[in-house]
Amino acid sequence: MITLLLILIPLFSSLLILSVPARFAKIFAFAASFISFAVTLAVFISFPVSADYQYLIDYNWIPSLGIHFKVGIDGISILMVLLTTFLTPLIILSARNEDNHTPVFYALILFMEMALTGVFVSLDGFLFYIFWELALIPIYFICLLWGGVNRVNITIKFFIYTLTGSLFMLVALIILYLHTPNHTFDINDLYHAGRSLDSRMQGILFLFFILAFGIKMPIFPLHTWQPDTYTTAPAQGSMLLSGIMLKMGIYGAIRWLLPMLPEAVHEYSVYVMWFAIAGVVYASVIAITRSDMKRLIAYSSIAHVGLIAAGIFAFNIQGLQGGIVQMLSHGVNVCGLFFVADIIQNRTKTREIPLLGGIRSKAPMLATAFLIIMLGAVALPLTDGFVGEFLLINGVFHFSPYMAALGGLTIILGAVYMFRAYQRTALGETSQATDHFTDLTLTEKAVLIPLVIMVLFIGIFPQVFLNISEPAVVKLLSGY
Amino acid sequence: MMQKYLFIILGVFAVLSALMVVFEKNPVHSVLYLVLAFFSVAGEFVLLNAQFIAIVNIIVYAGAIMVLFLFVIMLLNLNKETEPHKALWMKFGAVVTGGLLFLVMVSSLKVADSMEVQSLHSGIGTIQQLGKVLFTQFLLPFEVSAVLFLAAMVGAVMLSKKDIK
Amino acid sequence: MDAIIKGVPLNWYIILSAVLFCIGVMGVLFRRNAIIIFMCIEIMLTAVNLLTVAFSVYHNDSGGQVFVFFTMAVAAAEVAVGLSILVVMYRNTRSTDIDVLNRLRG
Amino acid sequence: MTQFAPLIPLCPLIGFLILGLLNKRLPKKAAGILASVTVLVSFIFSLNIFLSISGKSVVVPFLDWFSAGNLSVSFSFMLDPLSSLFLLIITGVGFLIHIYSIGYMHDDENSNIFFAYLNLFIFFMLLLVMGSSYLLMFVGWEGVGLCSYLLIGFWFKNNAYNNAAKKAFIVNRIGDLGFLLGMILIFMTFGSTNYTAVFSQAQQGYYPETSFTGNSVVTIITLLLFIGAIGKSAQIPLYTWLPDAMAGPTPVSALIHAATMVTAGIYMIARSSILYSLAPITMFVVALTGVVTALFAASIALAQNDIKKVLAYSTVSQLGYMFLGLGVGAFSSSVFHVLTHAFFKALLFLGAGSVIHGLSGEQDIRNMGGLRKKMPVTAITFLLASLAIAGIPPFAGFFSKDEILSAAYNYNKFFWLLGLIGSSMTAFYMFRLYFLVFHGEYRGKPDLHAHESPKVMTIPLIILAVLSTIGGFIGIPESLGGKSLIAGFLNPVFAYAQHNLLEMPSGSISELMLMAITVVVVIASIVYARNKYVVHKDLPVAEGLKMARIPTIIYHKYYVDEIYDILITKPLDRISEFLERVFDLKIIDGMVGAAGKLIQWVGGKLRLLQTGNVDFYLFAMVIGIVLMLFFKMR
Amino acid sequence: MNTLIILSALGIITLFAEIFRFRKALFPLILLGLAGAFVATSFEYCDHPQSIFNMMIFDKYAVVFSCSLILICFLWFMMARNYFLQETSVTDHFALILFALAGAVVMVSYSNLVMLFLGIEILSVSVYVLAASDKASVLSNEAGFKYFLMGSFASGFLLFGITLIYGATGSFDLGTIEQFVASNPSSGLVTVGVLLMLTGLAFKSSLAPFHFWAPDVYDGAPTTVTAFMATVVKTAAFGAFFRLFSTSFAGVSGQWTTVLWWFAVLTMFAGNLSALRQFSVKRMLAYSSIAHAGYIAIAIVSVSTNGTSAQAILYYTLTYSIATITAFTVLYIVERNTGRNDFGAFEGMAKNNPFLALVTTVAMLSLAGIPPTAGFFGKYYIFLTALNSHNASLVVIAVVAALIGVYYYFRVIISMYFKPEKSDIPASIGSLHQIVLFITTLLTLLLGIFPDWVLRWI
Repeated sequence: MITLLLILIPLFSSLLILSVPARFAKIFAFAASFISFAVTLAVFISFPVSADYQYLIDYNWIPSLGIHFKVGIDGISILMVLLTTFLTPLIILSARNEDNHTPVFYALILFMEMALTGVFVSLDGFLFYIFWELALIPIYFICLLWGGVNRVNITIKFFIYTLTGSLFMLVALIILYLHTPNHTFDINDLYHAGRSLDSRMQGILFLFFILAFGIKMPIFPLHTWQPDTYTTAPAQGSMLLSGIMLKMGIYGAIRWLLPMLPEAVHEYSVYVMWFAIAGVVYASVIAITRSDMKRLIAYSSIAHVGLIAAGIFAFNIQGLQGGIVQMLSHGVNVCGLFFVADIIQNRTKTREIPLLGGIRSKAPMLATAFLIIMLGAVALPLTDGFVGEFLLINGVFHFSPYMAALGGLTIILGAVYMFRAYQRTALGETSQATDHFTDLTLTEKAVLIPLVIMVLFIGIFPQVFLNISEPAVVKLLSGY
Repeated sequence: MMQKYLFIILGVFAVLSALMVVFEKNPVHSVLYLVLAFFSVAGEFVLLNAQFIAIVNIIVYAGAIMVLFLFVIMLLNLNKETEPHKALWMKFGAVVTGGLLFLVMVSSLKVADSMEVQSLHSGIGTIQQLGKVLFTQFLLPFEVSAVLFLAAMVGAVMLSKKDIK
Repeated sequence: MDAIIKGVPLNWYIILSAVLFCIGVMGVLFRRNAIIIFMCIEIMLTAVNLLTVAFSVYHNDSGGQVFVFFTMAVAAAEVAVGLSILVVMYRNTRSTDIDVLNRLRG
Repeated sequence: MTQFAPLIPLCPLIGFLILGLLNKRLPKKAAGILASVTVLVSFIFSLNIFLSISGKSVVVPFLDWFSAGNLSVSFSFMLDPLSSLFLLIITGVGFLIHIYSIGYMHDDENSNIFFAYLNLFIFFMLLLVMGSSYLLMFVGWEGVGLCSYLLIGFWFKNNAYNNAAKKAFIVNRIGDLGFLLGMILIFMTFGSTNYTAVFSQAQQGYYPETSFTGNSVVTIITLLLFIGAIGKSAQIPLYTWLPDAMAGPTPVSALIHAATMVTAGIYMIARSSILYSLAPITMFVVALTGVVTALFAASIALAQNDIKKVLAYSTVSQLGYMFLGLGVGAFSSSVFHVLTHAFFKALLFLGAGSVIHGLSGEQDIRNMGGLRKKMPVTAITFLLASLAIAGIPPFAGFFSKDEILSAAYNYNKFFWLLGLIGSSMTAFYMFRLYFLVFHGEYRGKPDLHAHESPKVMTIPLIILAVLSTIGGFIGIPESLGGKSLIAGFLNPVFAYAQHNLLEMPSGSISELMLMAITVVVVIASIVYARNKYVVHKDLPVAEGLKMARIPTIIYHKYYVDEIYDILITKPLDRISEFLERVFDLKIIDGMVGAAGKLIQWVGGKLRLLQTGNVDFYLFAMVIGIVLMLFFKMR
Repeated sequence: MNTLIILSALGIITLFAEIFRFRKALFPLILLGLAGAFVATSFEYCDHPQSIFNMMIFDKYAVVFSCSLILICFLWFMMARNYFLQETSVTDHFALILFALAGAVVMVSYSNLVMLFLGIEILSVSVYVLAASDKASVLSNEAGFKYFLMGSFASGFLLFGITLIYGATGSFDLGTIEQFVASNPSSGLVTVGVLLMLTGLAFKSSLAPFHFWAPDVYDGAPTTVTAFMATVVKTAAFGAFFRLFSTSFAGVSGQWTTVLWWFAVLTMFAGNLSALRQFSVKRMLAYSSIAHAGYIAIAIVSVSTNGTSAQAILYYTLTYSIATITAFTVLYIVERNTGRNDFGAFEGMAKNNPFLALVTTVAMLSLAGIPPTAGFFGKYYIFLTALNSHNASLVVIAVVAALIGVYYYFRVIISMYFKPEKSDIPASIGSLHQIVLFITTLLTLLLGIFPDWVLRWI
């Protein structure tokens, strides 16, 4: 029942919020998302160390087609749901009153939360697809209605780009469905169907799936929607997109691709990994000279996700566990970074790094938070990025040492662009733009402090999360 | 054998007058050639021992419909001078296309030579037989065609009447 | 059956009506005057009727001939409607030339 | 006693947290004292452990960190002679430098943060040496890198300093990647990163999980780890960050960039002595890198005019000696040199800091001179330290460096010769420095009244001076009738490695010979320096004036920074721009865009097909039918 | 059968309304009558349908399609009432619509080619007139004329096809034809007959290359009539199409599936690509309706090997029609208030009338096939059907086409949320429109979430 609750709370609150007076909308949305978080946290704390799906709900949704409303939580899902529900209240909180956010804005965010949660708990292929697509609509509108310059073209590009992938995934899912003996979309049946296919067919389906997941993540060279979209989207949109939504792609690959098409994975994942690793270097190098803060973060995100992708496609326990924990930390980090960028933009009306500087002397708290989050992003040990990155490189190393070495370049290049950005924004003398910079407001603190705490918490106590996901990952690997 | 000669003669007439409908520049002449074509086809009907259809063909087509056409032509005062002409290549194209259609159609219709039409001694074309079939087997379509006529009537009236503003 | 009273081969009917039908089609493509085009369509319908009757006799089935009634009825209804549309159009454009009708395009 | 081991790193961490969170709410004095006390407490614990360890090796578990599959990492601490010695250095020298900093930083507005950073650094450094696995070492390794970054860029308003800080971090990271990969390979080979597990398996020649065969994997591992060491310990080709790191406050230079952090590379190789001893190729690479760096850096130091830069290159050079020692298999000698170097180099930096403090920030030795009278304590301690580093018996540096050189002699005589040249250069640049600063006439701004530093600064100087003078006695070699206490103390750690390496032919006669040669050469250098700078009052050429070619090259540090800039930094920027502007936006996104445009274009053309002419529509229809029938015609 | 009687009677009563002057009561009466027809039809839903004179058969398929048609027509009436109130000959219009509906019902329930032909003609003749019904407008004339000219031309081919089938089988009865065809699959007469009938029906359902009439006619006809054509006519055409090809001609599917395959591909691309660069929303919707015909054709292509095509077509046409009604209602409102129907006319809608913008958004999402709207499930089901009969390449092509489609549907959405200086979109709309928009939007969403509500009936 609780699984359903996790979907329904945001859904109903997203509808209810439209009837709430505009000035209470934000508070209402925050409260609703916070309740979701509290519920998730309760689930998380009481979560048994087990490889099985918990809180399973199986409702015969479309009987004639074997489509079930089947949701359940395992060790991997709960972490993703936790990430979603943890970040959503913060994202809501981060919205600024002066940016003219109507209740619709918050409704869209909550709706998005619902869809994302749904993606992470679905155990039915069709349901998964529905939620997958549902997540696209609110973010499209968030970007379209509250985005920056040239948003029309960029958002449509984003939409069609991602839809391209997902439609091919739909085709793949249908093909799998047709291969199930009694025509169902149940995940286990799909697993069996996928495994029973010959390797050529598996290869085709692999391609279809990888299109969807690769675009969503995004993996080089399917990434070109992403920098534009992140840059144009409003801060909350960027946070949603990068913090949670791109995890859909990785999660999808873990849950719906890797165990399903073992032969194809065995045969083709090496190509995916090479692309991903190439993306790591490629995006990192590009990030070095980006002057727009959000664009820089966007490219950094491609780099990080590339490593995650490579790690999970290595398909061993270190890679997967690393991928999972890195998803959490990347979510936290990138949200933090985007929020910092938003704060800076809000104060200075610019995101151009060369125009900034000296923020640390005006806003030490912001600078400190920025620093800590950035350290998380560059994977300093004891911050969240390290454990994941270490495990990921470890996983990739198992697969190919050269790939690991190349992917490991991220720790160098990451430091190059992040420290460069930090130096030019936070350090040095103040510029014209930052002359009247003020430190964090109460709300901003309320957003940044939890993020900073999470950066350190995940870094120091990653086992809290790894323990939960381990049985599920082992089960995936054993290919039950 | 007689039947075959008659068939050929009537057929040639029909084809020629149909061609004249197409190629005649004066609309009124076209109508008249069309009537001729209908008569030829009616002859073919008779040859098939379908006298009733033959009569109806003449009455309905040649009589009613053609007259309607004539009326409209008169009403709109169309004649040879007002007749628009297509470019020569389009005309050529039309002929070629029509010919091609004929070729592919006929070559696709692989009918065995032995199939022949036995028209003598069959009473299926009589009024009695047709009436029986029409009002039993085909009663429903007969009724339904009333809706068709009603719709056509209403439509024609609605279009033709002047709006009262 | 007696060899002397052998009838016309079915193929002949098929070919004749195909010829007539194609002449109708050609006419539709050939002419620009809407009325003539209507007439050509009538030729097509007649060709069909001829064939139907031939088949009806061949199969010794009255249904075909009844079908011809309906075809004629429909043709009549269509002509009525078609001509009234033509008249309405003529009121506006003063022409029955189909090539005048190209305001709607793209 | 060992159960209190976790407290050793935790004390400074607590100090950091308190300082960091309270920040300006804490009075400055209190901050400095608090920071120092936490380190003092750690020092006391460390001393305790040092005294009680006596060759044992104890692993103290503390906290599980993370695990994935068969990889499991916990925060547990390893106490053995090697780590306890390092603990002592870190906490001891660290404590002194904390105390010194109270005086040095007393008028800086952000001094509380400074102490917080220092405490954090001590924490990470302790973690580095105490960690019982490579992964923990890596945590400390990266952590000290961060602190180094923070402290170098402590005066964050100055972008030159920030650049130096960034450079330090990034260059370090290059090495860290090597370390990381080496560590992963260790894990893959031995199924663990815990020292005990790794070393015991390595000793038995047991490589359960490797795809490489036997020794070559160890060679790769050790080479990768060595890359890490190169980065952290500023060896060729990654040494360039260290001179720049002098941008930080001087206590930082003393603590991090002389006494402790930069020796982490030495520690790592010493710790991995078992692995290294199994990889002779790596050993040679280490030795070669060490000796070349020693010579190279020393030569640069000859012509530097910034007091801290000279010391920085000197540090690089000395680290080179340590690597030489490691490479030739004299692990304990290297560790010994770490110890003595910590004393005298810290002292030198603190002395330099005292000078800078006394001259209100002046760092150029051309603007100094004659400070002996104004700053007597500083001058004397500085002289002692210079003697120590130059290797004049019986000062600390003499014993340690000599051990290394004699080991090098046994390993490869050419290396020894290079080392000898290096030490003569060392003696020369140190005394050049000493004479130019403390002797002769004052050449600085006339209105500046140099003064001796306060007690809180001079007392650490004195303590360190004492240590620099007598510190060498714990390692008097057998050839001089000593017992080499330190070698004995460390023996349990290095026994296997020493045993594994070829037995070195060591005759005490030749060793004494070598010592004599060294001392003579060094003294000659000092005399030459005195002759040049005191007697002839020769001064370094002022900025902008023409120099001879070779000095120019040396003065510009062989243009290595510029070469790196041209070869790496600039191309990287250009590639970055190219990739975004051309590859990303034009090619990849261009293709996506072109697909979109193509579709739009086709759409635009296709709609023209809808001509509006019924003619055309009818034709299309009939042709469609014809084609359809044609293709069906069989 | 009752359906047919009720509808025809309703049409005749409507005509009387003019004479007996109860025009005011007419509209409620029609709605009531349609509701009655709906109920009457649904009562005929049973497992063992009775054949009516061997001419029509109200099996499940027929009943469900009829209900669907009546429902759409009901919604259409609610949408179109205001338009025809301004007209003088409101009763004629309504009567014609009802007759057309009767024809449509015949088209989905025939069991004899005669009835198919009559049904098509009843529907067509009414719609020819309706398309031309705005007599003062040249565009409307042109639309009506083009439609008529090409429609009767196509009827000629259809008839020729029927005759050839008759010639081969000796019967117009679907069952007899089915049997004959199954035993003589290689008859030349049958092949040509099937292909010519395919042509005729492809014309009615606007499949390329017989689709050229559609954009012009949809564009020129009065908006409400266009709505009718895009919904009822299209549904009926596909209902008829499928009924014939899934039963009688299933035995020779090899003869026509390839052809229809190409038609489907051409249609999807012709529709979607041409829609990209339109200025008028109405014309865009016309092309979009062509594109949708392409998707539905996929289900017919896949007919031979599985039983889900009927469901797919029913679901697709119904949901497509509902979304189209929404779109046309909004378009009609926009047209009436701004006098324009280009994309620019939609600008500012989100600001002036969020409700209108919302329902349009839902409709466009549905047309584009984005979950959770019904349009998505329709596409899904089509894909499923096609993949089930191993038409994977067709599905991939359809996916590409659908992606192109997203672009122009989203243009509408973007226009609405674009804020111009000034906009003529009214803040409030008539209550009838509000109701119809509410119903269609709700249906679009609900059917998207619970497609079984529709699917389980066939």
